[in-house]
Amino acid sequence: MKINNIILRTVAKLVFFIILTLAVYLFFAGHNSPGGGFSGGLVLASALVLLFIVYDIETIQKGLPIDFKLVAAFGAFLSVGTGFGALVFGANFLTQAFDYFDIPFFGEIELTTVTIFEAGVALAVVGVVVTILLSISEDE
Amino acid sequence: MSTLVLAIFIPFLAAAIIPFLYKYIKNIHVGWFVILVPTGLFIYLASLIPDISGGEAIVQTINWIPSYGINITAYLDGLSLTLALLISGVGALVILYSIYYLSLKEPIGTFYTYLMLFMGAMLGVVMSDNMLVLYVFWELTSISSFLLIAFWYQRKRSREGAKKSLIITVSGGISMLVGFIMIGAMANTWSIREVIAEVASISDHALFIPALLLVLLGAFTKSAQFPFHIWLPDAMEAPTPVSAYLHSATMVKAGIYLVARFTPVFGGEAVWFWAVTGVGIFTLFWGSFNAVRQTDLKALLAYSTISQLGMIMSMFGMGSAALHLGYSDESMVYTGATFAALFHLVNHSTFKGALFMVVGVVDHSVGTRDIRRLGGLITLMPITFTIATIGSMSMAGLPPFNGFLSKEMFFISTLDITEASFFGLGTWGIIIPIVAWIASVFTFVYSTVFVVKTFLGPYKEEKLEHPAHEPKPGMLISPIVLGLLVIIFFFVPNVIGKNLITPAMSGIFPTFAAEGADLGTDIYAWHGFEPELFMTIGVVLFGALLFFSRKYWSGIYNLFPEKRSINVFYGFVLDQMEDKSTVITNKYMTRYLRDYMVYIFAFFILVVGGTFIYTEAYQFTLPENATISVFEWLIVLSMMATGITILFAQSRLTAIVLNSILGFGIAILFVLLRAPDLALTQTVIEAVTTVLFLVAYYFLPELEKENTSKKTKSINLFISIGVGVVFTAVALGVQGNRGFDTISGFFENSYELAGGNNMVNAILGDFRAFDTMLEVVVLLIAGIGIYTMIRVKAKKESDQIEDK
Amino acid sequence: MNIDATIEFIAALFMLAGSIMALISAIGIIRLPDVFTRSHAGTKSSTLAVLLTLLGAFIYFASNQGFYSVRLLLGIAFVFLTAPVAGHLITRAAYRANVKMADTTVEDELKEVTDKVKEEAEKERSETGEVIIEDEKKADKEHSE
Amino acid sequence: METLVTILAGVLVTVATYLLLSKSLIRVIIGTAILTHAAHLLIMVLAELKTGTVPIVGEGDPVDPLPQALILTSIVIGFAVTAVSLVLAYRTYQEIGTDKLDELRGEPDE
Amino acid sequence: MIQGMLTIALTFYGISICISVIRIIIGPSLPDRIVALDMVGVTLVSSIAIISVMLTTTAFLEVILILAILAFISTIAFSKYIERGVILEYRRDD
Amino acid sequence: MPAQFLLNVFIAVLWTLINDESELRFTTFVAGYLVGIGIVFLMHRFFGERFYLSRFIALIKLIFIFTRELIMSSKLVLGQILKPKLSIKPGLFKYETVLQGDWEITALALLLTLTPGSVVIEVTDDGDAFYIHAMDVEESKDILLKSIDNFEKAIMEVTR
Amino acid sequence: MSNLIVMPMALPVLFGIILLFLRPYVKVQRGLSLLVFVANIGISAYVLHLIQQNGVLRLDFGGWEPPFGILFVADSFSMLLVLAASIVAAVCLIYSFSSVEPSFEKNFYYSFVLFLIAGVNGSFLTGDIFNLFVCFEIMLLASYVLIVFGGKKRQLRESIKYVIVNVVSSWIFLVAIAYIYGSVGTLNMAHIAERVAENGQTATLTVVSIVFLTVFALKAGLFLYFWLPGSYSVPITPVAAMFGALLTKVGIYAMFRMFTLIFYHEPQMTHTIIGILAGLTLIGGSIGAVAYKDLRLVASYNVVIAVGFILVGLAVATPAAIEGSIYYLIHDIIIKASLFLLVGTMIAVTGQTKMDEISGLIKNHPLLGWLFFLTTLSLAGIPPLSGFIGKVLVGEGAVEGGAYVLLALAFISSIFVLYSLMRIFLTSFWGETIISKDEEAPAKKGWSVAMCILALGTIALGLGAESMSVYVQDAAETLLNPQIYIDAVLGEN
Ligand code: NA
Ligand code: NA
Repeated sequence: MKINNIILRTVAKLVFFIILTLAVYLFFAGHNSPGGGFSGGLVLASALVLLFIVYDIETIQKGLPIDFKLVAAFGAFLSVGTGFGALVFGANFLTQAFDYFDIPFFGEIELTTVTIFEAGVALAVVGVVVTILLSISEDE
Repeated sequence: MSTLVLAIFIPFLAAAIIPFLYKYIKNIHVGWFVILVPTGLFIYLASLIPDISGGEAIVQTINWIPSYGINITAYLDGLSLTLALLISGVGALVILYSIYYLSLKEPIGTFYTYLMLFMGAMLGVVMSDNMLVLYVFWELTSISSFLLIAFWYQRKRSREGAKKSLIITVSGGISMLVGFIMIGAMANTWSIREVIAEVASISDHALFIPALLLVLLGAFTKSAQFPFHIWLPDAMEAPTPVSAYLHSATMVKAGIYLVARFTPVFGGEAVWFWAVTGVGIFTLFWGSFNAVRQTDLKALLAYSTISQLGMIMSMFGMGSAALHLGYSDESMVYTGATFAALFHLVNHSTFKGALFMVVGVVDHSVGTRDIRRLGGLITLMPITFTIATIGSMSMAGLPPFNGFLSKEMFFISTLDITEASFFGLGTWGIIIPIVAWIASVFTFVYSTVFVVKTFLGPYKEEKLEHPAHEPKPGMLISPIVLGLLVIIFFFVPNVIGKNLITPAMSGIFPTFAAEGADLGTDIYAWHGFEPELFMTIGVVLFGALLFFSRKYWSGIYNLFPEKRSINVFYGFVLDQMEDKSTVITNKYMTRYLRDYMVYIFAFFILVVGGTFIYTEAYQFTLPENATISVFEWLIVLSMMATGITILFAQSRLTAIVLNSILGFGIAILFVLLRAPDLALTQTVIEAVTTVLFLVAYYFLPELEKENTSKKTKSINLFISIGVGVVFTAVALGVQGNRGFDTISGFFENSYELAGGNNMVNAILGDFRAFDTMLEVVVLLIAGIGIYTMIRVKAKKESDQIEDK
Repeated sequence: MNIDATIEFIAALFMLAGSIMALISAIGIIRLPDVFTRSHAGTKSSTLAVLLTLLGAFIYFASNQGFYSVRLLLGIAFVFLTAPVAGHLITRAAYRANVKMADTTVEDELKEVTDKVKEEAEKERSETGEVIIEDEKKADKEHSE
Repeated sequence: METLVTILAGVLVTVATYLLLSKSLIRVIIGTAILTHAAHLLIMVLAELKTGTVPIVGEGDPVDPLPQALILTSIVIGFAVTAVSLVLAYRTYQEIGTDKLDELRGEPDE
Repeated sequence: MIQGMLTIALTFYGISICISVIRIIIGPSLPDRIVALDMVGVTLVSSIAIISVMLTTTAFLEVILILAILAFISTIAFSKYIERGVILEYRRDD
Repeated sequence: MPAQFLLNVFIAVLWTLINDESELRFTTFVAGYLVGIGIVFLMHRFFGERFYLSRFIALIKLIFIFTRELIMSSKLVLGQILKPKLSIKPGLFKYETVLQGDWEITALALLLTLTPGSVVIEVTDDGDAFYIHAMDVEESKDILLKSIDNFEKAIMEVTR
Repeated sequence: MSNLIVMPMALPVLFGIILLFLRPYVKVQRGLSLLVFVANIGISAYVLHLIQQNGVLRLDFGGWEPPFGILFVADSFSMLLVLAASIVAAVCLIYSFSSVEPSFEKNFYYSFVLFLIAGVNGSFLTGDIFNLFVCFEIMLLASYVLIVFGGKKRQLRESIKYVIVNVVSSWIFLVAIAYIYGSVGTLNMAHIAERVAENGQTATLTVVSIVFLTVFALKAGLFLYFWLPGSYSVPITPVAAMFGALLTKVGIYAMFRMFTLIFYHEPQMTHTIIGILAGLTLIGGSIGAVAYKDLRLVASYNVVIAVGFILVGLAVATPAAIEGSIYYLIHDIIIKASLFLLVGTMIAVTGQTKMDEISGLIKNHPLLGWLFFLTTLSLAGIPPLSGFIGKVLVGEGAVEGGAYVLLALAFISSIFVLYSLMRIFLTSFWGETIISKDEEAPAKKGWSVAMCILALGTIALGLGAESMSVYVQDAAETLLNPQIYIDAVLGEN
C-alpha cells in the first residue's frame, strides 16, 4: 500500500505560507521586538525544510530554481559589503546609518543600513541551511 | 677600512662565485682560481705580522644587529693571526694539492664551494671578538665540515661519518652558545675583549662555572677530546685534502683556539685547569694508544690527531695555572706550557698536513690505505717516503724536526706543573708527566708503524689496486713544502716564536702583558741533559721495544673490544633514542579520540581544578539568588533527567529525540531568563539541527552497545563528574566574586544610539555588528564547506598510495 | 471587582482550565497502553489545552494592555491546523513501523492491507541498508521488560 | 535560580563529557551539542539574572542584553560546527566503513 | 489571585512536561517518544503564554508561534524518518 | 467567485473616495466594504453563483460543530484517562467517505483527528477511505460515525 | 586611515565571498587571491611603519567607542604577525597554483584559504575577547574544510579528531569568556585588563586565567599537542604548510596577549604553569620528532618543539625573552611553512611518505635538497639564519630569569630538531638514487618558486635581523607595558 500524503501536503501548503509570512515579519520586526536577520532567515529556512520534507528535492528545485550556495554567498556579500560601504563615506568600517522618513500611508518609516546588513544575514542563513541539507541529501 | 672583515668574507664571496665559474669554465681546473683566495689572504695576513708582533691588535667592526650588540668585530691579535695564517697558508697548500688529487670527474665545484665556506667560517672563528658572531662562524665550520665529510654522499659510511660529526660538534656548539649567553648575561656584553676586561666582576657569579663548563664542552667536541673524539676517525671518509685541512690542521684547532681565547676569562679556576689538562692528557694517551692498532693509514692519523690535540689542550690547561697565581716569577714558569702549546699547534699543522697528503698520495697511487696490504713502497715512491719519514719523526718528537722542540717543551711543562702546590697538584700532579710520557711512547710506536709498514718490508703488488708509482709532481709540491717547514721550524723556531707566538701569549695573558711581563721564550733544541731529554730518550727506547714486540702485547687491545667502545655506545644511544622515542610516543599518542579527550579533560580537572584549590578560589559567598518557582524546578529537573537519559540511549533516534527535548528546555529557560530572541533562535536551530541529524543518519550506522570495560567506564564517569564539578565550582566562584557592573547600561539607549528598541538586535546589527558579520562568514564557510566536503572525494587509486 | 478585573479573572480561568487539560493529557500519555491510544491524549487533548490557554492569554492582553494579539490567534489556528497532521503522521509511522498495539485492541481492519506494505517496505529497506524496524523492536523489548 | 541553572549546566557538562568519551562518533557529536547548551546557560547565568525585563526599550529595566547577543552568535556558530562534524562523520563512515573511534586510529608510523 | 491561578496553571504545565519527559525517557517505542515530544512542544507553547501574561510582556509571543511551528516540523521529520528511513529525498515516486 | 470579492473591494474603494475626507481612514474603507457586502449579496444571482460570503457563514458553522464535537469527545477521553481502572478497547476500522478532492479530504481528516478518541491513520491511495484508530471502539464507534457524518455535511457546505 | 587595519581580515573575507561567484574562472580566482595577500603584505608593512610613528592604532567598528563596540587594535606585535602570515599565505598560494588539483580549485579552495587567513589575521588584530572567539571559529571552520580537501581516508580519519578536539577547546574558550564576563563585566581586552588591574587579580581570576590557558594551550599545542601530529600530517601540502606555520601561532599569540596584558599579576602561579608546560612540550616534541619515519610526522613534532620554545619566552617574560619569542615566532612562521612545503613536495615527487623509502633524491632534485638542508639549519637555530637571534634572546632571558631547566630544554631541543631533520636529509636526499628521474612525478616550477621565497626569507630575516629590531622591541615594549595598550584602546581616539 502506497503512502497517501494528501493530508500532509495539503496542510503543508498552507503552513508554508504562514511560516513564510512570519519569517518576513520577524525579519522586519527584529528592530523593535524579537526577531531580526537570524531569526527571520532561520524561520525562512525552516519553511523550505518543511517543503523539502513534504515533497522532494527535485520538485521543489523545479519550482524554485535557485543555487542556494550563491544565495548564501550573496547574503554574506551584503553583510560584508555594508562594512565596506561605510568606508565610502569615510566612516569607520561597519558604521551603520539610520534615519526616519515620513511616508504617506505608512507613517514614520525607518530606513537603515542595518536592514541591508540583516538582509544579508538572513539570506546567508537561508542559503547555508538549505545548502547543507541539500548537499547531504544529494550525496550518492 | 674594514679590510679585515672583508678578508673574512672573501672566501664566502668565492664560495658564491665558484659554482658559476665551475659551470662556465670547462678547460681549467677551478682549483686554480680558488687557490688565489687563500694565497691572497695569506699574503695580506702576513703583511700584518709586523704590526701584530709589535703588540698591536687590529679591531674593525661592521654592524650586524647593533640593537642587541651583535656586531661583526674582527679582532686580530697574535693568537688570531697565528691561526689565520695557518688557515690561509695550509689552505693554499691543500687546494694546490687537491687540484691534482681530485679529478675533473668529481663535482669539484661543490667541493671548492664547501671548502671556501669553511675557510671563511674558520677565519671568522679566529678573528671574531663578538661571542655570538664567533658562534655563527663556529657552526658554519661544523656545517661545511659535515658537507665535506659527506662529499661522497652515496657511500653510507660517508653519511654516517658526516652525521656523527655534525651531531657532536653542533651539540657542543649549542652548549658553547649557552655558555656564551651566560657570559653575556653576566658581563652584559658579547665582546670577548670586554668580558676579559671585566672578568673580575663576574668570576664570583653563580653562573661562572656553568658557563665555563658549557664553553669547554664546545671546545672539547670540536677538538675531538675524549670522549667526543669518536667523530674524528669517521670523518676520514672525507677526501684526503679535507682531512689534511679541516680534520688535522685547522677546524679541530678551533676548540683549542677557544680554550686559548677564554683562558684569560676562566684561567686560574681549578675546574678549568683540571678539565682542560685532564681531558687533554687523557685524550693524548687514548689517541696514541688507539692509533697503534689501526690498520687504515687515515684512521691511524686520525687517532694521532686526537692524541696530538689532547696534548695541545693539556698544555693550555697547564698554562692556565699561571693565572691562578697572578703575575709573579713562579707563575711565569707555567706560561711556558701555553707557549709550547701554541708552538706545537703550528708544528702539528705542518707535519700532520704533510702526513695526510702522503696518505693521499699513497692511496691515489696504489688504491688502498690498508697497512696490511702495503709495504715496500720506499723504492717506488722515494720522495713520498722522505716526506712521510720527516712527518712521522716530527710527530714522534725526534730531532731535527719541529715536533721535537715542542715535545720537549711539553715534557718540561708537565714536570713544572708537578711542582705546583695548588689545585691539589701536590698529590695528583705527578700523574701528568707519567701519562704524558706513556702516551709519547705510543706516539713513537704508531709513527714508526706508519713509516715502516707502508714503505719498508716486502712490496705486495698483488694486494694493491694499482702498481705503486710516484704521483704527478704537482701533487707532491704541497707535502714537500710542509715537510720543508717541519725542518725549517726546527732550525729557526724563534722566527715564529717572536713574531707570532709571543704576541699571541699577550692575548692569553693580558694581565701579565699589562704588567710588562716578557711572555716570549727562546726556543732551543739543546737544553742540556735535563729530565726532558731523558724522557725523550726513554720514549725512543721503549717505543722501539714496543714496536718490535707488538705481537706479544697487542692482546691488550682485546681489553678494549670494539663492542664496548664509545663508538658503539654512541650508536647504541642513538638507536635506543629512536626506539624508545617511538615506544614512548606511541604509548600516549594513541590516535584514539577518547584518549585525547581524556587528556584534555584531565588537564582541565587537574590544572584548573588544582589552581582553584591552590589559590583557595573556593572561598566565596554566593550572591542572593532569584527565587525558583516550581515550574522552573520542574523544567530543570526534566532537563537533568533528559540529559542523563541520553547516556543510556540505545538507539540514535532516541538520543536525538532526547537532544531535541534538551534544546526545547534550553529555549524555555531562555524565556524564563528574559531572552526572547534567544528562545526564538534556539527553537529554530534546534529543529533544524534535528532535521540535520536525521538527514545525516541516513548515511550513518545505528548506535551499538559500547563494549567498554567496567574500569574504562568508571574512569569515564570519574572524569565526567570531575569536569562537571570543576566547571560548576568555577562558575559559582565567579558568581560569588563579581567585582564590577557590566558595560551593558550603554546598550539600554539602543533606540537613541542605533535606532532600534530591541537591544539584542541592536547589539547584533550595530554595536557588535562585526561579530555578526563574521558569524555570517562562519556559517557561509560551513555551508560551502559541507558542499565541498561532499563533492571532493578521493579517487580510489590515489587513496591506496596515500593511505598506507 | 471591576469589569477589567473580571475579564482578567476569566482569562486566568481559561488558562488554568487549559493547564488542567494538559495535565490530564499528560497522565493519559503515561497511563494509556500503546502509542496509538497515547497519541489520542498527546496530540489532541493537549490541543484543547493550548486553545484554552492561548485564548486566555489573548483575552488577558486585550483587557489588560488593550493589545489584540494576532500572533496568539495565529498560534491557535496554527496548532489546530498542525496538531492533527502530526498525530496522523506519528500514528501512521508507528503503524507502519509495526509498533505493537495494545493487547486490548479489538479490531484491526488495516492489517490485511499492511501485510503487503510490510513486504514492500522490507524490500526497500534492505536496499537502503536501514534496520529501523528491527532495531526499534529490540528497543521495544528492552524497555518493556 | 542562578545556582540551580549553574548546576544544571554542570550536569549537562558531565553528560556531554561522558558522551565525548564514547567510541561512537554520533554520541560524541551529540556530546558536543550538549556542551554548547551548557556554555550558553553559563553565559546567561553569569550575567545579571532575572532582575529585569526583556531587553527591549520601553519594557522597563532590562536584563543584561550583551550576553544574549553573544549566545545568539554562539548558537549559530554551534549549528555550523555541528553540521560540519556530522558531515565529516558520515563521510568518514562512507569511506572507512566505521564510526567507531577506536577503529579510526589509523596505523602507527612504526 | 490571578497571579496565584497563573502560578498553579504554570505548575500544572510543568508537571505535564515532566510526565511527558518521563514517557520520552521510558519509550518504549520511538513513536511513543515522538508523541511525547510533540506534547512537550505544545505544552511549552502554553507555558510561554502563561509566562508572558505573568510578566506582562508581549516579547515572547513570537516564540509561541515559532515553537508551535518547529515542534510540528520536528514531528513530521521524525515521522517521516520512522516511516521511510530518510527525510529529504531527491526524488519521490509516490 | 473572485469576481464577487473584487467587486466588493471596488465598492469599498469607491465609498472611500466618495466620502472624500481630509485624510484617509481605514474605518471609512471598512464601512465601504460593509456597504459593498450588502450590494453584492443583492446582486449575486447575476453572477450565477452562490453569494461569496455564504461560505464564510458555512465555515463558521463548521467551526461551531467542530468545537462542540471537540468538547464532547475531549470529555470522553479525559474521563477515560482519569478512570481509576483503564477499560478502553481500542481498534482500527475503515471508513469510506463521500468527500472528494484534496481540501475536503484533508479537512475531514483533520477534524476527525482533532477530536479526541480518533485518529486517521491512513488514507487510501485514491483517497476514498480512511483507516481510523479509535480509542474505545466498542463505546464510541457509533458516536464517532455520527460526528463524521456531521463533519462531512458541514465541510461540503463550505466547499461546494 | 585607521580603517586600514581591518583590511588584513576584511579583504580576504570579501574576496573569499566574491570568489564563490567566480567558480568556473580558476585563473581569476588565483589572481584575485594572490592580489589580496600581496595587498595585505603591503598594508601590514605600511601599518607597522605607522605604528612606529603614531603608536598603537585602533579601529572602532561602527564608530562605537570601546569598551562598548568591537575594535581592532594594531600594535607592533600583532602587525608583525599579520605581516608574516600574509607572506606565508602568499607563498603557499603560489605553491598551490602548481600543486592543487583542478577539481579542488573549482570547489572553492581559494575561498577557504582566504577565509583561513582572514581568521588568523582577525585573531591577531582583535581587541575584543569574544570577537577573538569568533575569529578563531572562522579560522577553525576554514581549517575543517581545508584539512579534508581531497577526501582521502587518512584525511577523514584525522580530521574528525581534529574537529572534535577543536570543538571542545572552543567550548572551553566560550566558558572562559563567560567566566571573565561574569567576573569583570566587559569583553574589551584592554578594559578587562584595566578592571583586573584595578581590583587585583583575585584567586577566581587566576583560575579563569588558567581556563584561558587551557584553551590556548590546546590551540597552540602547548603540552596539549596530542592532536597536532595527526592533523597536520594529512592535509594537502600547501594547506599543511599554512597549518604548520600559522594555526598554532594564533594560540601562542593569544597566550602572549592574555598573559602580558591581562593576567600578569600572579606570575608565580600562571607563568610557572606556562613554564612547566613549555618544558614538557619541548621534551615531548623532541622525543616525538625522532620517533617516526613518516616525514609529515617529523615535521609536525617540530611544530610542537617550536611551540614549547616560544613559550619559554613567555614563561620567563623578561624583555629579552619576549623579544626573543617574537623573533622566533616570526622565524617559525616562515620556516615551518618552508618545512611543510618541502616535505610535501618530497612526498609528491616520490609517492612515498617515509624517509627510509626515499633515497638519493638530491641527484634529481638538487634545489629541493639544498632548500631542505637550509631549512633544517634554520630550524635548528643555526646562525646566521632567522632562528638564531630569537634563540639567543630567549636563552638570554632564561638566564636572566634563572630558568635554567627551561634553558637547557630549549637548547637541547634544537639538537633534536637538527637530528630529526638531518636524518631525513641524510637518508632521503643523500644515498643511492633509487628512482630514476622519469619515474618520479615532475617537480613543477611553482613549487620551487614558493620554497625559494621562504628560503630567502629565512636568510634575509637572519642577516637582516637588525631591520626588524625596532619593530620587535616596540612589540615587546607594548607587551611588557600593558598600559600602553590600554591607553591606546580606552583613551581618546
Ligand atoms: Na534579533
Ligand atoms: Na500537535
